Amino acid sequence: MNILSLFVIVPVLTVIGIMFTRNMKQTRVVAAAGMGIQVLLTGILMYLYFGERAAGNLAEMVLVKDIVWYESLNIRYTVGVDGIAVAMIALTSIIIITGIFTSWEVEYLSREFFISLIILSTGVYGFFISLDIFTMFLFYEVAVIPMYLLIGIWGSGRKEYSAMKLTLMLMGGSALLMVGLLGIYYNSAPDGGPLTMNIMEISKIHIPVNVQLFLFPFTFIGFGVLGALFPFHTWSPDGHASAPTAVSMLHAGVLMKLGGYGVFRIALFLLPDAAQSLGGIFIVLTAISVVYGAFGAIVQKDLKYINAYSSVSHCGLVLFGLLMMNKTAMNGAILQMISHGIMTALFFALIGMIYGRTHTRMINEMGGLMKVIPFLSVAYVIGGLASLGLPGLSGFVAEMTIFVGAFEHPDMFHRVATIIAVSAIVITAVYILRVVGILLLGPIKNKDFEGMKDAKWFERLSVSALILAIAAIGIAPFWLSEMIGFSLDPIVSRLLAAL
Amino acid sequence: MNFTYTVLIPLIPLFTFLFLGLASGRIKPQLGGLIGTTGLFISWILSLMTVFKYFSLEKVDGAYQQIIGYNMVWLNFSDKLHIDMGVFIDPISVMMLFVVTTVSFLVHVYSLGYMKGETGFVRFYSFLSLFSFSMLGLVLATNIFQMYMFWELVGVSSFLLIGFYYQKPSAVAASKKAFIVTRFADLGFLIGILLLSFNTGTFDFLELTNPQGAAMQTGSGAWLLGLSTMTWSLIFVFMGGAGKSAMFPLHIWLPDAMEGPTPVSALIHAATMVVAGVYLVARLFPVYALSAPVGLEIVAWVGATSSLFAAIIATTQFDIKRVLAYSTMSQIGYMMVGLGVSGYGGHDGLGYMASMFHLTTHAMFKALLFLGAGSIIHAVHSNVMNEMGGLRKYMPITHITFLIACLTIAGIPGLSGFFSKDEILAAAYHHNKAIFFIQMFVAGLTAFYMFRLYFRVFWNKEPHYHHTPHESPLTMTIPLMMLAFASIFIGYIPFSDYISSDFKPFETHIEGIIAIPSVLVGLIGIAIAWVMYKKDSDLPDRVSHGFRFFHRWAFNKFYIDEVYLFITHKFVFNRISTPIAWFDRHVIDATMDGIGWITVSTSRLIKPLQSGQLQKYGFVFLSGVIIMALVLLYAAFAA
Amino acid sequence: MIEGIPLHLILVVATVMFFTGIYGFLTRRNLITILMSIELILNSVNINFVAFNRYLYPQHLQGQFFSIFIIAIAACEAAVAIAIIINIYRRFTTINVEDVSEMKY
Amino acid sequence: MMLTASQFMFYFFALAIVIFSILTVTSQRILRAATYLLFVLISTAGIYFLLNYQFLAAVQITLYAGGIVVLIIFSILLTSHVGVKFDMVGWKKRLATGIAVAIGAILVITTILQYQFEASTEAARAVEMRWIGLSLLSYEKEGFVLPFEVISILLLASMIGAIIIARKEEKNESNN
Repeated sequence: MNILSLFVIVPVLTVIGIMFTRNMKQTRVVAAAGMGIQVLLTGILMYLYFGERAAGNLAEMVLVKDIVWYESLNIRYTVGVDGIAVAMIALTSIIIITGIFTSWEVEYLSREFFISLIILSTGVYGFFISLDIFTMFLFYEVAVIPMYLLIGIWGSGRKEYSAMKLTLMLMGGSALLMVGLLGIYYNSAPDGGPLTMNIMEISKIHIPVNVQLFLFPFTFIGFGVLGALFPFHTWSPDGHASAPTAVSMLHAGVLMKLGGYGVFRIALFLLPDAAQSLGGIFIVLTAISVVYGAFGAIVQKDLKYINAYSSVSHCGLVLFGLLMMNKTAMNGAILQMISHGIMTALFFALIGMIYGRTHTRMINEMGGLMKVIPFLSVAYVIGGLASLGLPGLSGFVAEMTIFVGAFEHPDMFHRVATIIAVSAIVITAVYILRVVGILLLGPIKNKDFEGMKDAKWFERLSVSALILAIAAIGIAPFWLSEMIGFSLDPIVSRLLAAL
Repeated sequence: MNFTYTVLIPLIPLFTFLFLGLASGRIKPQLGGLIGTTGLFISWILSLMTVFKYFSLEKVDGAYQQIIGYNMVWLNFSDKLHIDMGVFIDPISVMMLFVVTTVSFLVHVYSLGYMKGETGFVRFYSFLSLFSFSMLGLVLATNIFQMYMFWELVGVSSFLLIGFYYQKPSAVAASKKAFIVTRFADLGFLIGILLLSFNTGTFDFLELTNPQGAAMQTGSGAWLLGLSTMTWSLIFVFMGGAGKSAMFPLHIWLPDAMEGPTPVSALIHAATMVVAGVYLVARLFPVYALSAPVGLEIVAWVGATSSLFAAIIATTQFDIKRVLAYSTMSQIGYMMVGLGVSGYGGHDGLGYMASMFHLTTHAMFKALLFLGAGSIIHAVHSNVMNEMGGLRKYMPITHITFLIACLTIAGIPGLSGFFSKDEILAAAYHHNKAIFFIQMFVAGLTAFYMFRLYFRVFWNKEPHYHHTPHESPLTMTIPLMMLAFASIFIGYIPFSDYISSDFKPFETHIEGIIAIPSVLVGLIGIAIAWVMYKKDSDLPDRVSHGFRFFHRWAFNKFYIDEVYLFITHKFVFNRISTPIAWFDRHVIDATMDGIGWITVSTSRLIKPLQSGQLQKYGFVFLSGVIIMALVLLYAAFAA
Repeated sequence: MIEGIPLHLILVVATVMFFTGIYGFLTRRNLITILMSIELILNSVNINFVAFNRYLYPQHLQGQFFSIFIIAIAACEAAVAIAIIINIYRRFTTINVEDVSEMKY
Repeated sequence: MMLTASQFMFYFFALAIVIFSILTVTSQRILRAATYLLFVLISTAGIYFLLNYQFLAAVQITLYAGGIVVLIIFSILLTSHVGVKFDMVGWKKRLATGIAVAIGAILVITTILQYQFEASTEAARAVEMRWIGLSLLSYEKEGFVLPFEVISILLLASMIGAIIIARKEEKNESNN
């Protein structure tokens, strides 16, 4: 059995297992066990991956497995990973397990909750391992749909509205994407011969430039909606504000990364000529995203809104880095995906935990939490510092790689765009410190808060795991950056050839 | 010679930080303090070792060598650009090692007494360790990016320490202000680094500063506003340095930073972190001197302006820590002037040497002043001058050491401040007369405001104390005495034998034409202070009334804070952020909602057609059938 | 075969009955009267079957059998329909079709 | 012109069918409507008699007139107040439906009248009860065992269905 398929099979088995459980306690144990196996598998996968590379396997994708499942359209279940996919899978594993621990005490329909959550993760895993655009798209939809139920049923506030908005906007993105993907498929054999959906095969042929120019906006915007590209980002604040904690974590942490990953794996890899000629327009949009999201976050009052806008800014930076289309900046963009994923998951986990204690998310109604819940507050400060790019934490590594890479461009346009994006680091500091100052520091505002309990064991576990991941990337980025960099070579050479 | 062990100098504080940070709340406070202090003590010993070892090395061609003690690639950007982590040893880094570890160690010891019984004692020590780690990492950086990283880390440890009393809103506001202002400056620094690395293709100090190196030749063509890329990048880099060193107009955070515990002010906001900007310029000095003289000119003028500006404000303040903060700013202005008026190589590099010399002496006497102030505050429980007076009787050791520090800063011959300040003035005299006169005037002002402080606190009228002030414990007075000792004697080190812009020793001598007037100016300042403040009188009020317009401006710090407040609140918050948030909700989001609304209303419009009433369907069905039949019949007949 | 009566006439009668049933089906609001209209429709069909059988294929019996089956089915339908009607009445205390719209939309 | 007896009977039944059909769908009193329906069904049975299908006529009377109409009347009594006039739908709708139905009827009738049916000349087969019974159970040509069985299952199913549907929910006390 190919280890990659296990990443999809184990969640499915877990879901089946959960169906047989009787109460919340059993359910969460089964869920945690299943996702624990995923973490273990991730470890094995990394070992296998590095083993392959150490053994001198220089293929772009390793651990490839290919099964035809719909012959007449040549749709295949093709899986395989490179360093980037391995990194994304690791990110997913970290976040899903911490997400499960964060929702340790979901009591309302807990079985259904965990089932939806795990189906979502199945989609995400499937997306990252797929090499066939149809299978990839299928898993993409599998990841997006449970979101509707998760927000609509277990959410808070205007949950129906938000769930509907989020799902519809993402579906709209999917519709564009479908056009792009089918366009790629029907142009996958310009010299006649059988059409193919296999990414690696399509990457070897050259789709006519005028076709690429037509398909690129569809593909880029299609994935860009999920990556919170300005002006298609408005699902993010409402969706995140209404979603339950674990869903916000998973959504901002992993699902938004599907957008970036898709842009990278499909839009840039398969349509390099169009990427080179249309990149400029989208660079403007992403640079706007970066600054705009940061400014938007400054005046928000709801913790989740602040974080959602900050996600817009950070994810904008991901797309920005990718569009710079050189190895350093793209490396930074992938690092930023991972870094932002963990960081934002940490934030949402903490916001959920704070909300569970104070029953409000309005920063003006809170204050001085550092005194009452020191563990959570310190974790929040660490998350904030990572978010504003403190060296030694993951955000710094990612941002600096993007900036240095982006600045390598000899032309003025890219460098001015970079300077605009760089200026966001100050704005980020402003909104992070504003929140920290109002929320955690100062005197305790509400007498009711004085009796609050600090984190429980499962909360400590998930928060510590996330902080550890942030610090590990921040302190020793070398191996991760090398792993990603190696896998970037084929796409970068393709993009350069298109120049 | 092997310098690998120097890695330990920053790493030991890192470990104590991690240990204390994780163990905070689980170990006894005193034990935590001792662990932190011990860690720093080891670093201090190692630093002293390094100083002796390094300066006793064989010189090559009469110049000190630059040694990479340790190096590893930390993050690869591209083939050329990579961040390294390492230890760079050359005269100024060794000098800074000595300064940082000495002051830090003494502050650690001092805090054992000063912070005793405070909640968060262990947290305090872990933050101090974090700061020491970051500062040492900054000092030892082998490349500009490593420096930037540690630069940010000192920024954050400064943030944490200013906001140490996190339940006090003013402390929180001050810490935020410090972080954001320096962050804004760091933006300039980062852009400078990006420009610099883009031109030269390297971050490495060795390559950047090599006078014969390739890096020096790049980016010399005019680019923007007639200045070369190199000049621009160095101006941006200096912006970072100016922010961290509280140079005008990025100085506003420093006085507020005095909200932090006093030992922190001594360590971070007087002796070490704030001189990082000076150190940064000194580090890149060959580049400034050889490829961007305009940048150096800017450094000189910014330094001169800041020192004058701060000295004027210092004469009007009543909070003793704020007076010291403005004095710090003014003295750093001196150092910047020293660098700015310096040339490269030989005796031309006098300013460079003087600036480093002043950095060292200033670290000692300013730390002494702050720790002395801390001792006073510890005894009186107040920061404000009006609630003090006549303290010389109660606190003899503090009094004597404080007096020594005041005499040193006033530039009285024989004490260390005299030598270093004199050499800066000499360098300025030979380079730029206007700056020389400004600095001369500032010297007088310095003597005046320091002795104003001294007389107000230790002489003058005794206010009513709630409980009699008493001398501080030994843990606090021993560091005071040690620093007083250093303040007196450190000036006798022949600095030019060790530190120079081109690593080659040169001769210096005191020039009477500069030394005599400067001493006179200092004495005049002291005399005025003696007349006005030795005894309680209404003279100061009358004087300030005489200059009331000017006094009011100076007292309100020339309203710079208000300008900043206007920019941040009125402009960033109300004119940018709020409209953007509004725009997002009411334009972009509304568009998206509008699309949904159109869909829904279209659906509403056609919904009645599917009423669910079978009879309606039946009627439509029947009509349809009949119409179709008629049409078919008509067609049949027509055919 | 009725002496002196052509097939057309029987068919016309059945047609009138059929369309009357349809009219009732479309205009009545009461479920039971709708059911009665349906019975009319079925009945007219029966007449047609029988008439065709008698006039056109008197040697066969299919028409008659179809009528029998239709009557049986009509009986089933009436039974089930009335059960439903009674149930609806219990729940909504009305059997007016326009008032029973809970499951709509 | 003299009418033969059977002609007279036919016209009588035909007129009754038309009149009572229309009354059935227009009467505002539900019980009367049911009664008119009964007359329609009995008249239909009369036509079957005239056509010499006695068995069918008997079935028509027993099942339709006797069974279904009684069922309908029962349900009317269960669900409506006797004698209550219920309101009709709006006149516009009635008019529209009437016009549509009239056009349809005219269309169909003209079509029928224009078509020349070829009346069979073969001798009519005698319809004996025994013969009907045998045909129903026969599986040979002109045998109807399959529909017969299907109908029987349908009857069973609808019987069960009717019971299940009409039964009160278990919680309520049963009065059946």
